[in-house]
Amino acid sequence: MTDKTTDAGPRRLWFNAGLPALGVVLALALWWLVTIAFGIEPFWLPAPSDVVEAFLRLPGHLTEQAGMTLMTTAVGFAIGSIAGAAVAVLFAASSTIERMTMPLIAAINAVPKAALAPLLIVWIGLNTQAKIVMVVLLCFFPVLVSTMAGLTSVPNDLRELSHSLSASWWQTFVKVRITWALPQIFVGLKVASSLAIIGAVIAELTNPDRGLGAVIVSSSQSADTPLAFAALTLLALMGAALFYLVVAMERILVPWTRAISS
Amino acid sequence: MTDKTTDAGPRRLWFNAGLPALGVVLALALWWLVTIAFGIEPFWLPAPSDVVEAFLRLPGHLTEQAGMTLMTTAVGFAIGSIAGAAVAVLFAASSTIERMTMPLIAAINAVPKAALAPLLIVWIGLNTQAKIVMVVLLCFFPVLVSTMAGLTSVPNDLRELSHSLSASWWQTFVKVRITWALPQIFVGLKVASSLAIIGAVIAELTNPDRGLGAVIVSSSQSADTPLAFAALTLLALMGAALFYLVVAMERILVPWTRAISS
Amino acid sequence: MIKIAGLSRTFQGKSGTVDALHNIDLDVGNGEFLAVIGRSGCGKSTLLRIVAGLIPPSRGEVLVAGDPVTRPRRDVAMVFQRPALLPWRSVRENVMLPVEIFRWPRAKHRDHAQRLLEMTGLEGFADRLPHELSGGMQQRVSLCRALIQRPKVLLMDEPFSALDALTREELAVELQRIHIQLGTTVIFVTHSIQEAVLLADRVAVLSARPGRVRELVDIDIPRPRSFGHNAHLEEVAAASAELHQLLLGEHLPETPAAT
Amino acid sequence: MIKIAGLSRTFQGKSGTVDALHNIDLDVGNGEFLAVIGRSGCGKSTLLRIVAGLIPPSRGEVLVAGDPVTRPRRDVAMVFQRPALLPWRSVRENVMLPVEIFRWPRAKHRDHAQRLLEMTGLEGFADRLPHELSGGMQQRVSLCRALIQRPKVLLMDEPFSALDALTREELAVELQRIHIQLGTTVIFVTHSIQEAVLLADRVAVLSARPGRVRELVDIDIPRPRSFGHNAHLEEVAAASAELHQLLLGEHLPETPAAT
Amino acid sequence: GGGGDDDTGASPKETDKVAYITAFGAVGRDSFAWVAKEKGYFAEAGIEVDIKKGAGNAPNLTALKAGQVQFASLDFTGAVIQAGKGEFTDWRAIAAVHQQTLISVMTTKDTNISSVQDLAGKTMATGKGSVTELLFPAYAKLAGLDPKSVKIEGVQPTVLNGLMTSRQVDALGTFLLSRGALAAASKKEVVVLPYSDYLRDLFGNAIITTPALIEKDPDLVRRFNGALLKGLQYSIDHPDEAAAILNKAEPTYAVASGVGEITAMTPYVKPAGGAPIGAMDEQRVARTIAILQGSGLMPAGLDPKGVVDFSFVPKS
Ligand SMILES: Nc1ncnc2c1ncn2[C@@H]1O[C@H](COP(=O)(O)OP(=O)(O)OP(=O)(O)O)[C@@H](O)[C@H]1O
Ligand SMILES: Nc1ncnc2c1ncn2[C@@H]1O[C@H](COP(=O)(O)OP(=O)(O)OP(=O)(O)O)[C@@H](O)[C@H]1O
Ligand SMILES: [Mg+2]
Ligand SMILES: [Mg+2]
Repeated sequence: MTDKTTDAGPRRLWFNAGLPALGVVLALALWWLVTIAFGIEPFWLPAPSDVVEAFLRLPGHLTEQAGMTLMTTAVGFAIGSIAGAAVAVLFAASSTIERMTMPLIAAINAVPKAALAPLLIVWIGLNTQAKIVMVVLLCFFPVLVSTMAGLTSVPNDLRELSHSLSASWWQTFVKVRITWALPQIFVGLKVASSLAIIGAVIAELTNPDRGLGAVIVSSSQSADTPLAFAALTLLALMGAALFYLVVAMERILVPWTRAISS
Repeated sequence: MTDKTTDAGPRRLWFNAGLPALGVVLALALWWLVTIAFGIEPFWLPAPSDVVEAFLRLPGHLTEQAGMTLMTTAVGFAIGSIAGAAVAVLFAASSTIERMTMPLIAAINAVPKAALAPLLIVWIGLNTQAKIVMVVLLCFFPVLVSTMAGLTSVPNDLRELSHSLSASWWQTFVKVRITWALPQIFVGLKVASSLAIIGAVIAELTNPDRGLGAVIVSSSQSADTPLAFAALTLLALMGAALFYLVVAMERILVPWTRAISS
Repeated sequence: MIKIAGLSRTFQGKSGTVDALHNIDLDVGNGEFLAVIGRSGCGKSTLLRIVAGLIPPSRGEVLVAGDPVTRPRRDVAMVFQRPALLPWRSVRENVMLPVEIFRWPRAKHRDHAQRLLEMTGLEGFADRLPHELSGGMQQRVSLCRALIQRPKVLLMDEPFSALDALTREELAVELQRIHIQLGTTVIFVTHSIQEAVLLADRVAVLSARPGRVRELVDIDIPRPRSFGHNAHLEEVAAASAELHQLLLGEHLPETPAAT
Repeated sequence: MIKIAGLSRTFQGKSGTVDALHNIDLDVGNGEFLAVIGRSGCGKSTLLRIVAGLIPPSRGEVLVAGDPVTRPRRDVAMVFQRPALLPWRSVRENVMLPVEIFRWPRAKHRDHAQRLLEMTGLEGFADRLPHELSGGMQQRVSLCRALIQRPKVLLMDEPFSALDALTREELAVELQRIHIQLGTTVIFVTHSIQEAVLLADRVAVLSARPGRVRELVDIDIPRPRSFGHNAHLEEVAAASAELHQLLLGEHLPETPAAT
Repeated sequence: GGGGDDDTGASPKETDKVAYITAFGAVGRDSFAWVAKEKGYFAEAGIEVDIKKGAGNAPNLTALKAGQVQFASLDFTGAVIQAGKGEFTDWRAIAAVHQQTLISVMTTKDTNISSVQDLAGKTMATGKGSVTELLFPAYAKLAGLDPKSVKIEGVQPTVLNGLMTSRQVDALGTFLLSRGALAAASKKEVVVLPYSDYLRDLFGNAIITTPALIEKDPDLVRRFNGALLKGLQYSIDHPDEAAAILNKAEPTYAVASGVGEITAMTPYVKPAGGAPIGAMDEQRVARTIAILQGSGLMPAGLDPKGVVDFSFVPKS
């Protein structure tokens, strides 16, 4: 349970790096096989080799565009997550505010962001800010919902403890509730990490001046599916990287959860 | 803490219905004020009255389209959530499978669904199935991540208990882990409820043959912003309704969490 | 120091209400050590929770140092029946929690924390997380956390229940010392009649459902007392027998306790 | 029935390792009642966990009914130090959990569950959720949950620690009855020397860190025993004194225990 | 799929089922398909048509290629570029909807832009990678303007009107038929500078199908083309009725907008010199290709017959 004596180095490496690599290799093989076995045209589904080739046609350009998308994503993710967590804190502080605004937020959140993208451009302009706002809009809600859930899941034991110490609301919050909520907040962050990338690309599809979204637009205009897939693959890599960055942060910040639960 | 003697009927009603209503009214008032105070034209931001008027132009048609969007949303949400939970169960059963496929899923999930929409149409066709698949794709991940988090958060006490009873993996799962995970699963479902609607509309924007997405497309073609806002408002209502449906389900299914935590 | 007047408390549940406490009147003098005994489920923890200001009474009121209790006070410390440790804080940091919350200077209290850990035999475990401790060790940590507050009033809910006889005796001695030195008023819930006789000036015997004060027994044995020295063997035996009888007496309905 | 040979267990933590148990040899006969006492943190719970097959030993092995223990067995039931109740199940449903898991017919065991709840004084709380119970009541629920299994081997980790003297005595009597009637083999961890003397055929006294078997003490007092009847007062007093002395003896380093 | 399954094509009693995709959504310029259906022209020709709403050239060509539709309407010029670059070659035009391209520069009166030359130093927004953007250099050169003097912002077409109205740009490159929408949005008088003023040889929308279907069932293609063009003729003759029919299919699209679009496009539908509706001639298509090649938009070597099957095009 709490003590894993068998977790030797090589076994662990295999588990944490070998298996994921194997999974990726298998998926690539399957993809390749499908394209060959069914003789699928690159236009419908390019083979991995076509995608690699497309990437190698413009490695510098693609990397640069990926970097731009990543910037937008990262900035928006940070702002959106902090905002989501902050509003959750506000709601935790005042259930009156929560009751008044949560239905509105749930409603607004259901408005398709893709439909809002043109409005954002009109309101904010043809610039990076509009793109970041899009990312923020997408990241906000999952972090809000998960933080709220986490903050209200503190066991009564611990609540009574901090209450009995006459801890102020803020002290209870900082010393008990936030830490207790962390595992759940990370659920929201994991979901938001993927949505952040999606938000960045939606914004780039609407105003395709830069980023991998722009690459997708121009490649779809020229029916260059392999290039579009190269961009999508870069986005996927980015998504996995961001996700596992969040997972790594979780391991560092909340090691104790794995000790008290399984 | 666990015993709320002050939770009288009228107070509760005010809390659960009055405050949200107040919030909505305030938001509408603000919206109206802004449009009037700054003299904003309906093309940019129609006043609530314009939106109501637009709705009343075609109440039957809009309701019907909303119904279609809701159908797609509901079916996709159900399938996506069940699939997400099922995969989480699979991952809980085999950490080997999890290690092999989770990075792939995280990667694929970061691929913008809007960019996939055209491909879905190619692969599946110009039909409702393609739309449902889009919803499923969006709902899947939050439910997966939150269910995984929930299933691995069972306290060691309870794990040891079921272990000591030689409960089979499945019994432990059904009698302990799933129930324990429910509060966290609901976090995923809440996030997915909004994403489901977004997914349905993205699909309808790509193949605007029906639904509120199609209304948005056609109203943008004739620069009929009030009509677009009427559709967006219906979507927002739908989102809030779906969200609170999930909240209500949570209250019914997991009343005990509020008793042991706060 | 503590005045409990007409205190009742009921709990509303889905399957009916429970009368946990009924019409409790109790005065605890300044510096007095009151033990509370009673059958499991008779409302001892509920009583402490109300005195601590954690839950409101259904009827009646509680005064601490003359002020009605509406919420927890910083000069009242509580040892809970369950350890309630923060799982992410080391033993030392758990003990230091009240210091942080009271915004006392950390440096000044670090030594105190260390002494308390030594006193409870936990000095080797200061840097471990709670889940690495045994049940009794966790209970001792929560004891240290209450003692570091040097409270005027100490409310203790079966603080030694998970400890072996020896540790229990050692800590009982320490607790007496603290009680005498600092003049702390203590309400001490226990299931051990021996412990009650050893430590208390008075013992409140509660009857069960609804919890009422069945009897208040004065323990007139000179301090310091200990299990080891058999100076007052007879008085101890007599008091123990009386308490035992009182607890047993519950079987006979409505019979006033007679020693 | 239970054979423990050369058993050691260490825990690896961030701040060093703990030798919880060191080279334990112990045989528990069929139908024997073995009490285990020892200071808090000496490894009693760890020993039970290893015998129950919940955690593997670092060295040595445990045989139950001749088979090496590698995982939990259905004929071995465990009462944990903490109640470990499912918060969403009513008291009755918590007690019925093993019946469900063993796929026994529910109807046949419902009465048994009801009898156990009556025996432990919980009949009025069958439909309540665990959080509505007091600490001692929760402990009794977890006791019922173990007893409903009618196990061949019963491992009990301080099962009466949160109970008042009276309830404790009543349940001790019931436990003896069950032990004699069903021939259950029992390992019973306790901090109460009195309880050990009352219940056990033999008492294992563990020394602390690393936990070793300091001494095995036979209690040769005829059954049924009880606190009330003072038939064998002298033997009881002698055994208690011996155990007390053994526990105390730890203070003198490396001194072999002598009675 | 499902279209033209009938191998023999002999039995006239059997109705053929086909799917057709409009150029873009359900708007006035595409109303004729619904008119043809509503008026029973398709039924007369023994065809049951499923009308789908298109989303531009690439999606429509994709749908055609995937066999999800058998016929499509789209911007001919853009499609030729895509064929010339070898991106989509499996299609043939069988009739022209608009004899002249509808793409144009559009702005509002208050910008004081009244001719192409006024665009120098200004910013113009167009659909990213759209024909409007691709042809702008050729158009500007013919109009005597240095294309580099105009800053082009490529965006998603849906944001164009918003950008113009909020004056984040000075002009738009768009279809002239969206004039009404821009006027409604900006509440200003709209100035239109059609590309066709200088690029006279470019067609607007065309109706296309696949070479495979032409091969397999030329009769079906002919019947479909005839019925659809009949609908087109009826639409421009009766714009009010056509807009009303469209409104029935798409209630959110106002009748007035439909009438406006149909009337606006009428002059572009009727061929010069009395040729029948839908006509395309090989010389003009060749000149189109030449212009596109000359602007470096595609490599040389595309034959007009590779994009138009003239055997189906209505001739005078
Ligand atoms: N999961 C764990 N990780 C690290 N150390 C542990 C763990 N469990 C127990 N220990 C250590 O092993 C030793 C024995 O613990 P155990 O719980 O068996 O004691 P115990 O005899 O049951 O004590 P108590 O009477 O207080 O319950 C203790 O020093 C404890 O710190
Ligand atoms: N939160 C609650 N909700 C409902 N009933 C409760 C709650 N807390 C306590 N009770 C009931 O109140 C009564 C007294 O409980 P309390 O915890 O005060 O008992 P106790 O004397 O501390 O018992 P123990 O010695 O077992 O700890 C019990 O019958 C219990 O069921
Ligand atoms: Mg209690
Ligand atoms: Mg223990």
